[in-house]
Parts: sequence; structure tokens; C-alpha cells
Amino acid sequence: MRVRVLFFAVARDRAGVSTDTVEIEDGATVAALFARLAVMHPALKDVLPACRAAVDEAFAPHATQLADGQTVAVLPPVSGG
Amino acid sequence: MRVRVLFFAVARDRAGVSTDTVEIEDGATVAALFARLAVMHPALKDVLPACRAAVDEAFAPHATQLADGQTVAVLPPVSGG
Amino acid sequence: MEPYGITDQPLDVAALSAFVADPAAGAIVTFLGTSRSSSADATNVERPVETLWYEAYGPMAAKRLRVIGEEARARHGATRVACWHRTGEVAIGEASVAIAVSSPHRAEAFACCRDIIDEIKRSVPIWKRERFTDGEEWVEGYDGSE
Amino acid sequence: MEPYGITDQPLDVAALSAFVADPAAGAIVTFLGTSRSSSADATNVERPVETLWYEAYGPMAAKRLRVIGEEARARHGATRVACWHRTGEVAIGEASVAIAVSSPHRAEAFACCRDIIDEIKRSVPIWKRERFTDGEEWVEGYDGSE
Repeated sequence: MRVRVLFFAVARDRAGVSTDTVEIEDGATVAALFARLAVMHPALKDVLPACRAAVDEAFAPHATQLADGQTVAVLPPVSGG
Repeated sequence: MRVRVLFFAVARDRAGVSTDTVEIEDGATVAALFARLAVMHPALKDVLPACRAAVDEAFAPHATQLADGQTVAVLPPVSGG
Repeated sequence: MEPYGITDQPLDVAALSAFVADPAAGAIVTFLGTSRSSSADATNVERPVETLWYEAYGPMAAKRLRVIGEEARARHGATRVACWHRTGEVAIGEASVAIAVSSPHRAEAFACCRDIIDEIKRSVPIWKRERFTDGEEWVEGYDGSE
Repeated sequence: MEPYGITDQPLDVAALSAFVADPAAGAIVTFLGTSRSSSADATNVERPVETLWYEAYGPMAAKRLRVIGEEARARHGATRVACWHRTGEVAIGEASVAIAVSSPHRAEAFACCRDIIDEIKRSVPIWKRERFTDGEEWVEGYDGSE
């Protein structure tokens, strides 16, 4: 299956791209996707542990199983307000 | 000595006047003035116990001794804000 | 603009907010006390209010606003404070009091603004009068006891 | 006016305050988060900020603002809530976030407004970047842990 990945702030700086399409095994979790991203973009590795994920614009725990076609956002610690 | 008295809100309604000049013994306290006012304006009697006094625009305890020429305001419970 | 005062004109919270803005401030909190279309009477029944107005012991009220605002500012380490109270008739929905507080961080701005309105209700010589369909009365207020 | 949103334009707190005004409300509290001319770095030293800007995950940020605002409104029994966050460059002294809350009495308006800004800082996907004289960096934020 394929998921679309969005990177923000320091995660985008490290990934060097703002979006990516990732081919990953069916039913993979957010955690598995993050592990894959760390391999694809080594510079992301040390910022990913602090990042939360959003699946289709809602926060999702790392155990969440992904489905084909979903959009996963990599969200560094937020600093709005 | 003479003091000027200002009445506000329900105290003014009861006194029927907004200002008054009162002749009172030298060194009289706010408490003595209030007792005098209750005699001068009987309709004030039941609202005076809840009133605070200000002497020359600052709150003054009932034990405060007055001096000639001062202005004493009779302040019902405040309800601003 | 004067930071503290009593006026018979509508209050302008945007002007107060702009007045307290400061490069050192990261937070601005404002409070508006607005006139409600109903009010609880002495027996706690809500009755529709037709009009209301405020009477002030003007010179003393203005002094008290300044003392309350500056004491709260110092106590909380706030940056700037502004506070005005309106007198005369105030239409339903309009503001009778407006406060603006800026501070480096938000906790102090909230706490300072809250302290100011609480103290205004305790010790600024201003009285509210409400007219209902069946009469009018001075609103029972705070008499200084704890 | 929309009560919640993300915009790259200056925020108008007077418009938000007017939006939440209501005949049933006796209090309106607003909060503005403003950009400061200095900021503590990772070692807690204050450094002068030259410019700062905000990046948002726009669609999710707008949804979060609405959820946070409406949940806080219901929890506190507030009357109306409005909340906007700005993106892009924000000049020193200007507001990055504006919140307005009305409620029948003041305690709920203060508590509701405070809860909203606290939760925005925890869970709205927006990031601040500051440029200093000697470089620029993303501001360390909140990672979701308690």
C-alpha cells in the first residue's frame, strides 16, 4: 500500500522535502512508517522520536494501523500560540 | 466645625439631597457624623449601617476623626464593574 | 491616551489593548464587563432588564482605578495596565468596564486582569441602577466586609 | 465572520470581541499572544529576535482550533468563543493568536480563555521560527508528553 507523508518545520528541514510517497506493507503501523522514514531520510532520525503523527488530519498514536491512500503528517513539537 | 457631606445612589435617594453641610463638634468621628445624619435624614437610618465613608476621596474607617472643611462621602455598597 | 479614567462615552477595548502593547510583552488579556439582558433580583429570580446606568463618585473612582491597576501591575510583574469605567446609561450588550493588561508571559496577564476586576467590584465607588418592566432599583453591592 | 481560522493577515481582536458579544453575556475576556522582542534560547539566555514567523499544518490546525474552542465553551458554560491563529511573518509586538470568550459571569470567561490558549500550545500543529542576529531556529515546543 501507499501512504502520503507530510513533513513540517524541523522535520521538513531534515527530510529536505515537504511531502513524500511511501510504499509500505499492508497494515503497517505509524511506528513502522516512522522507522522506514528514518532509513529513507537519515537526517530525520534524531528528530523523529519527539514527533507526533496525524493521520488524515487527526492525531494518531504510534500503534495506529495505516490504510492505503491515507495521509500521515510528521509533527515536531508544536510551538504555536 | 463644618464638614461637607456627599450622598450617592440609594443614600442620595433617601437623604433627598446630594450634598449637605453639617455643623458638628470639633474632632467628631465619622461614626458621630453618621449618627447625626440619621437624625437629620430619618429615611437614611436603615441604609447607613451598610455604608462606608470616604474622607477627601479616600476610604476612612468609622473611627476616623474629622477636621474642619473636609468632605465626607456616604458610600452605599458599590456595584460597579 | 490616559490609562485610567471614568467616561460617559462607549468604551474602546481595541484602544486599551493597543495602549498596553509592548515589545517586552508576550501576552495581552482584556476584560469587558457587559450589561446583560436579565438580572437576578434579591430573591434570585432573573428578570428582564430594560435599561441600566451607572453613577460614580467620579474623582474618587478614577483615583481608585489607578491605585488598583498599578498595585496589581506591580504585584504580578505585568508590563502595562489600562482601565476605564463608564457612567450614565449603558445599552444592553455594551461594556460598562474595560481592562487591558500586558505581561511577558500569559499567566501574569490573566491573574492581574482578574485581580483588577475583582477589586473594582469591591472598592470603586460606582453604583449600578437597573430598570425592569415593573420598576427600578439600585443593585445590591459590596459593602466592604470580608 | 468565521469564529475559528488560520490566516496570514493581521488579527483583529476588536472583531473577535464584537463577534462573541451577546445579550446573555456579562463578561468578555480576550487573549492576544504577541511576539516579543527577545526570546530565551535553549540555555535560557534572552536574545534579541529580529523577525519571527509561523508555519501551520493549515487544515488540521483550523480543525483543532474549533474542537478546542467548542470543547472549552461547553465545559465552562461559556456563551460564545472565537479564535484565530496567524501564519507567516509576524512583526514584533503584533499578535500571533487571538481568542475571545463571552460568558454570563466572569469566572467562566477567564477560565475558558485560559484553557483554550493552554491547549492551543499543546496540540495545534503550528510552529514558530525565530531569526536572531546570529542565526535562526525552530522554537522548541510541546511534544505531547505530560
